[in-house]
Amino acid sequence: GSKATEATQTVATDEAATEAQTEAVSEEAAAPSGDFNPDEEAGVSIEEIRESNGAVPVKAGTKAGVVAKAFENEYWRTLKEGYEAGAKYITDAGFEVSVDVQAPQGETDEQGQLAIVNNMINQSYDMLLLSPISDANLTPAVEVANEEGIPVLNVNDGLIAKAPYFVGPKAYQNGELAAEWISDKLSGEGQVAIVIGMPKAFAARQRTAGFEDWMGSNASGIEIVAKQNADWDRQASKELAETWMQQYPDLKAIFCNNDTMALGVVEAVEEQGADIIVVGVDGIGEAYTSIREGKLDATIDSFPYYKAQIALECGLRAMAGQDVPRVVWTPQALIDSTNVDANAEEIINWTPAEYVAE
Amino acid sequence: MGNAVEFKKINKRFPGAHVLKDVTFSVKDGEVHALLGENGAGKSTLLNILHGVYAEYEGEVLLHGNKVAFKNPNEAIVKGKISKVHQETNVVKDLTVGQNITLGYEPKKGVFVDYKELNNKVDNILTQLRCKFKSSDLAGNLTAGEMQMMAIAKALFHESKIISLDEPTTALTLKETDALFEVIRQLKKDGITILYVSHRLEEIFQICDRASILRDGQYITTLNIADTNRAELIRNMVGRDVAAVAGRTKSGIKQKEIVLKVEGLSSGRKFQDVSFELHRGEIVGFFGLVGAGRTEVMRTLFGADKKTAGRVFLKGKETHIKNTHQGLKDGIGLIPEERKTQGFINLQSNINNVALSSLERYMSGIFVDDTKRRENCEKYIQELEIHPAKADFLTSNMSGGNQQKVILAKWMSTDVDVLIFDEPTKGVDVGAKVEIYRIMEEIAESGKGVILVSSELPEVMGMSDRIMIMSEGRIAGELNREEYYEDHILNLAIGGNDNE
Amino acid sequence: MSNFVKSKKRELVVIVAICIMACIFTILNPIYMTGKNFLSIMQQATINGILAIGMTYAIISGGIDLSIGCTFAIVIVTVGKMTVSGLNPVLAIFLGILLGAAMGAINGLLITKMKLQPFIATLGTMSVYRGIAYVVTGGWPVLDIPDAFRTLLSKRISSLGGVNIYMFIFFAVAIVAGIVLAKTKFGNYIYAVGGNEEAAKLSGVNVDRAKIKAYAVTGVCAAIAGMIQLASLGTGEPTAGSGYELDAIAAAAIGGTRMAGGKGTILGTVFGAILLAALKIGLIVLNVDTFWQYIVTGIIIIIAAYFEFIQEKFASIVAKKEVK
Amino acid sequence: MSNFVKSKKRELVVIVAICIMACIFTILNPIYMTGKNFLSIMQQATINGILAIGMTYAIISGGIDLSIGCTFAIVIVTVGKMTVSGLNPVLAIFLGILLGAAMGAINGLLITKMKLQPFIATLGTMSVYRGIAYVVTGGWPVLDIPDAFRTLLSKRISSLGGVNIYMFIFFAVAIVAGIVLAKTKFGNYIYAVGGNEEAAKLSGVNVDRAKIKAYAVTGVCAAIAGMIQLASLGTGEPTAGSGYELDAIAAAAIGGTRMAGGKGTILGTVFGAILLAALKIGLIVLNVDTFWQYIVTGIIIIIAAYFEFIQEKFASIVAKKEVK
Ligand SMILES: Nc1ncnc2c1ncn2[C@@H]1O[C@H](COP(=O)(O)OP(=O)(O)OP(=O)(O)O)[C@@H](O)[C@H]1O
Ligand SMILES: Nc1ncnc2c1ncn2[C@@H]1O[C@H](COP(=O)(O)OP(=O)(O)OP(=O)(O)O)[C@@H](O)[C@H]1O
Ligand SMILES: [Mg+2]
Ligand SMILES: [Mg+2]
Repeated sequence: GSKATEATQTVATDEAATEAQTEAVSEEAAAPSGDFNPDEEAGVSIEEIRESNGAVPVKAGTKAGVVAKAFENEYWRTLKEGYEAGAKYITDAGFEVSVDVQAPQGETDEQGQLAIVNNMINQSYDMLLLSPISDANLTPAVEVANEEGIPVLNVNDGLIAKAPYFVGPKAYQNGELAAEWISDKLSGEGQVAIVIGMPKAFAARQRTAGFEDWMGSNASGIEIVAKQNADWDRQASKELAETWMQQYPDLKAIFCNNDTMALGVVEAVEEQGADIIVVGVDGIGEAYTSIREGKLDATIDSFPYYKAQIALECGLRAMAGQDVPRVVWTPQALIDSTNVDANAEEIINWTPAEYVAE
Repeated sequence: MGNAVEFKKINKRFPGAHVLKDVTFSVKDGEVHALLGENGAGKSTLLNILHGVYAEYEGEVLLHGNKVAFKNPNEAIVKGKISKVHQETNVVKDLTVGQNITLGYEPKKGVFVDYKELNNKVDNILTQLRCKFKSSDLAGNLTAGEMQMMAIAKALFHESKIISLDEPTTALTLKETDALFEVIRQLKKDGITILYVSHRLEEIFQICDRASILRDGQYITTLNIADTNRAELIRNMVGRDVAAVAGRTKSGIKQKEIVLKVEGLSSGRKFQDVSFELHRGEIVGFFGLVGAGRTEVMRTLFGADKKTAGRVFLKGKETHIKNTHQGLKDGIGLIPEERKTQGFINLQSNINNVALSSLERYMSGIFVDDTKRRENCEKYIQELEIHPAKADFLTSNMSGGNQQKVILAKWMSTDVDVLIFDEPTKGVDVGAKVEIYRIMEEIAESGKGVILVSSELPEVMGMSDRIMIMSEGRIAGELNREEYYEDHILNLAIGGNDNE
Repeated sequence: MSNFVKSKKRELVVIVAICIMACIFTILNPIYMTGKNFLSIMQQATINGILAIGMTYAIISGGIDLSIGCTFAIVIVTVGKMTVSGLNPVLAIFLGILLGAAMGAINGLLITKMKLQPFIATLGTMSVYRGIAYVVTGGWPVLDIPDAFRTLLSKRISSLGGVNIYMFIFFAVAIVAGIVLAKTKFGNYIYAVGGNEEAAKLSGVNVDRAKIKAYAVTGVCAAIAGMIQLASLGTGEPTAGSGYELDAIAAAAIGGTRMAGGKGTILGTVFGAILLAALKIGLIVLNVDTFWQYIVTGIIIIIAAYFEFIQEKFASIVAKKEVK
Repeated sequence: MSNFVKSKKRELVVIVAICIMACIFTILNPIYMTGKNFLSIMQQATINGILAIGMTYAIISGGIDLSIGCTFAIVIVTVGKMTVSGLNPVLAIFLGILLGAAMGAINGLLITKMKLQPFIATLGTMSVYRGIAYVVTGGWPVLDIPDAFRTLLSKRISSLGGVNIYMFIFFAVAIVAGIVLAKTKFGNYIYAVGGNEEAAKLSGVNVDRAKIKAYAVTGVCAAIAGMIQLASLGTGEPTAGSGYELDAIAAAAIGGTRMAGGKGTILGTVFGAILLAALKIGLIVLNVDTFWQYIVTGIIIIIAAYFEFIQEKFASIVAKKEVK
């Protein structure tokens, strides 16, 4: 257990590192910051908040509305479980709260997601925890919620500039963790490639930028030979990898913007019997299994199960009028064969919150 | 009197066919000029050139002495004041009659179409033509005859000085035909020149002044109708003498065995309580006015429509035909009345169209054998004198009469016991008509039952062993050969119910 | 006159369907029948409704336009950029409409002059237009759309109980598009071209021009819908509108537009869009499992399309009776 | 004989297009013209190719099937579950094909018996089928597909230079589907029904049965493609196949299938799929910016579709010359 914890970089609390990385953010990566880029904000971890604000005040009968991106994706289903677990903790602690988690039909149903939030406002939910499909599609509803004084928390990974709070991991750091690990394994030498998700997505951009920037400034021997989009799709990324393996016989590693794509790449690599390091992001169950089987090399888990609980906790604090920072970082960690069997709660030092009546 | 139209050395080529060869003749101002010829002689093609449908051709066309070259039919209508009533009427069924007639030239009030004005104008023309339908009726609800009138109304709307009618009467009842002739005479009085194409020679004698004859794409001659006769016209068209009357050449081919027996067949409001019997070797005619429901009865027998009551016995056994496929398997075939839309597959060659209903005949194992199919097709091309005599030719590119022969070949390739001919000689030239009568008789002789649905009284009377007369969805009467009197038949067809 | 009633029969069927659905939803959750919820439905129907109105033009003319979602996106990002750069909002709207018309016209040109099949032509431009939207923005959203522009097209009017201004735009577009289709020569030609292209051509209708114009209208509607979304979100994303074409087609089809062309009305399409919105909001209000929402939506589309058939059958029986 | 050449003219045009494209890519990056890369192209054409073969049946019959991507997904997850639960792989494949046929037949039934427009019917089932795939799995992927199943459908054969077994399945499907379409009664009927439904009906063709069978074939192809993807990825996701229907339509259209029905060949479709795969890989090999890939792909689709027109013109000119 302890060795695993050591090997992992639980960076959420590492303030110095945060600052350094903020400076390293390139011009390109900073582009969406017209208003707001959480990766550039001085975020705070939940431990710090608990330290300064104490136990979580709960108003009995609180109705929390959660809108996720799409249940088609395991990541969002895990997040949902996290919310429900959080609600159960609070109920077990003797407070009556309810959490409704809804999602639209697929990750392209922007209007549908907006309708869900509107409906929650119509039905007078006490707080809204939103993970928008795009950076903008929920804006009209958020404007109304702000007017009506309903606290809105933006839970990663779409960005709502108008929401007063953001809860999520640092996407940029995602890429950095992967870059550092790969560079380490390759001893700073060799060709690597990146499979990006939808080219627009904030997460995809930041993960890619973090990876490229880190390599650029820390590993001059590593050459990023290709970078292509696979739309978060397993088959597409597998096909990409197949082509690359023909084109770049010396390819040493592939970084994928999420696990689904990484698992597609793994299939291609296995099929050809090639020796290529594959790293993904998200930490879905299948990725863990694959790491255990020695296929996938690493993933960066952002622990949606706990992220949800943190978001819920921050929501309750905000409702009670506590001082919650603009950006709350949630933990993330690189998982490889060394710590794949370690307990998640140990890896991120998780302790459940304590609750008091408001 | 000057010349309304002059054709000078017109040549037209299609991929694979030289269709018009040095055609030269003229049409006088204000006459009704017939254009005659066998199927595929090039009549429609010549009219298409005149009306700008085909802009590419060799030779010259003169209107009232001036050379013209219309780029499209619309230019011909508007600039040349020359309109064509199509062989296959072109109607937008979801628009009203008025919208169809004025299409492209609607009266406007501001930015909007002025429907009041439009309907007024059109209704005026329709009254002039003594039509029963109104400008605001949906065009899709018109009968074929009414659509034809609509097309003429359209020509008048554009104040055409020359109007071409390409087989206008094929889809019309006797009554409608009479009305049409009345209109043509009226138009002639108004100084309008008319080009008239028809395969019904009696019509030519009724209304035409002169006739120009084409054969195989070549101009043969122009005759004064007053100075000629039927036989001369036919000789010029065909190149030899043909006895072009509907009549039986064989007798006593009717057999004892009843091949088809229909009892109280009904289909909703379309027709009710139709009963009759058909023997092997017998030709039974079905006569009636358009809308009498004959086609519906035949479609129902074949399985194309659903029956609501009644029983059908084939070869003594009751059948429950649910669809056309089963109809075919049980031994009924139908040659449909709408050749272009119901008869053949546009994109396919004669081989495929001829073989479609009898594919199991050409199988080797599970595959259709192309050689067998081709052989069969070529056999019928010879036997029926289909022109052009090419198995690979697209059926849709053939002339109307030859298309009909291809459809005939399709059904002759099957071995059905009952073959229904629905208006089989519609648009078919005299020679081919006789041909079709002969084939019909041969089919009957081979022991099959034949049903002939026709609106041409001479044809029904000449060919049928018995005539069933339908009126308003019911059988109004049944006559044997010795009871055939034109007046009696027409009477039954018009108000058969009163007589019963 | 009887023609009028007949032509509206289709819309009545859709309205009945909407009412039945609304009743069921209300019984299951009374919240459904509140004013606010009604507003939600109308708002939800707006963007799809406007897109579907445009789609109706393309379909009636005998074609289809798969690229509208991408036209939508291009207009969003370019108008977004224009307003951000300080262009007069009214001028920006005007230019946006022009842009939509141009992109629609390109589809029309491909279809008429290059004789491409509409499905394939617009499948191609769908990809091209999406790419352009990405290239123009580098994939980044256009942020901070000025309020001057936003309030022009999207503003909750509190005095009217929170009705948003764009709902009126929706109605205005519907009325104008409906009148143009039903009352002008151009509208007439579109029906004629879609109903029987050959006949229209022989009547001297400039078929190509009618089609190009029809697609231009489709593009204009996409542009208007795009600008409304831009105004309401305050951000313009190059990814916007993907998949919207199918919703628009569904709305048009449910509203009785014949996919083969020549038949359909704007009123029907508007009700089709409202039906889809009412369904979606109903499923949300009832908190139906997302996965089941797919199933229910699909079944409703099928049933609604089936109404078309039933109603035509019914109409033909009625028509026959009248004759007798 | 001349008929044979004429009927293959279309395919020749596509082949020429592929060659031109390949030359350009090779000039820009010589890696493109290696045997291994060629293999990649063929392999990546497989799934779209098989789907497009099925789509060709639906389109030739005068319809379209938008639901294939979702049939694909349902087959993936159910066959996935069956194999995981230890069912004999061959039996599972058999059941998968049956399932695909059944889902295709449902489309066919909706279209023939309920008289729905194919576009709308399959738009509806697209949503229903997708929902079913989610409900069946609860949204979770089906993991750990046994190797016994996987190697049946996806296995690199090193002795043949790394060719994957599914490429042979692709060829087999193409050959069988091609022969069935060109040589059997059923194939003849599909062309007839798509060419002129009424005429086919009045020729004694069982139109409904031909259509239902055509959609069943479409479903079977989707099932086969799905199982290949399942085998090759080792995981079955309910989200699989979304958007694949458009690629399949594009491949069929590029290959010369007429969208209105009645015309098209399997060979053409196969080359259409290969063209799309060759293009995709070419863009990857050249490391073209993703955004530009959209634009290039769209333009290529349009150009390829335009070939259809050019080629027909060319054919008619040649025919005219023959007369003279
Ligand atoms: N598009 C075409 N391609 C090839 N040949 C054609 C085409 N259109 C017509 N033809 C040929 O031109 C010839 C003349 O046809 P046309 O339709 O003018 O004959 P017609 O005299 O009107 O015959 P009918 O009395 O049967 O209507 C026919 O042999 C026909 O096969
Ligand atoms: N496809 C159709 N659309 C609209 N009306 C039709 C259609 N087919 C037939 N009708 C109409 O239905 C009625 C019955 O037609 P039907 O063809 O059965 O009569 P018929 O006795 O066979 O006459 P015909 O001499 O035309 O063959 C007619 O009024 C006809 O105009
Ligand atoms: Mg003719
Ligand atoms: Mg009839």
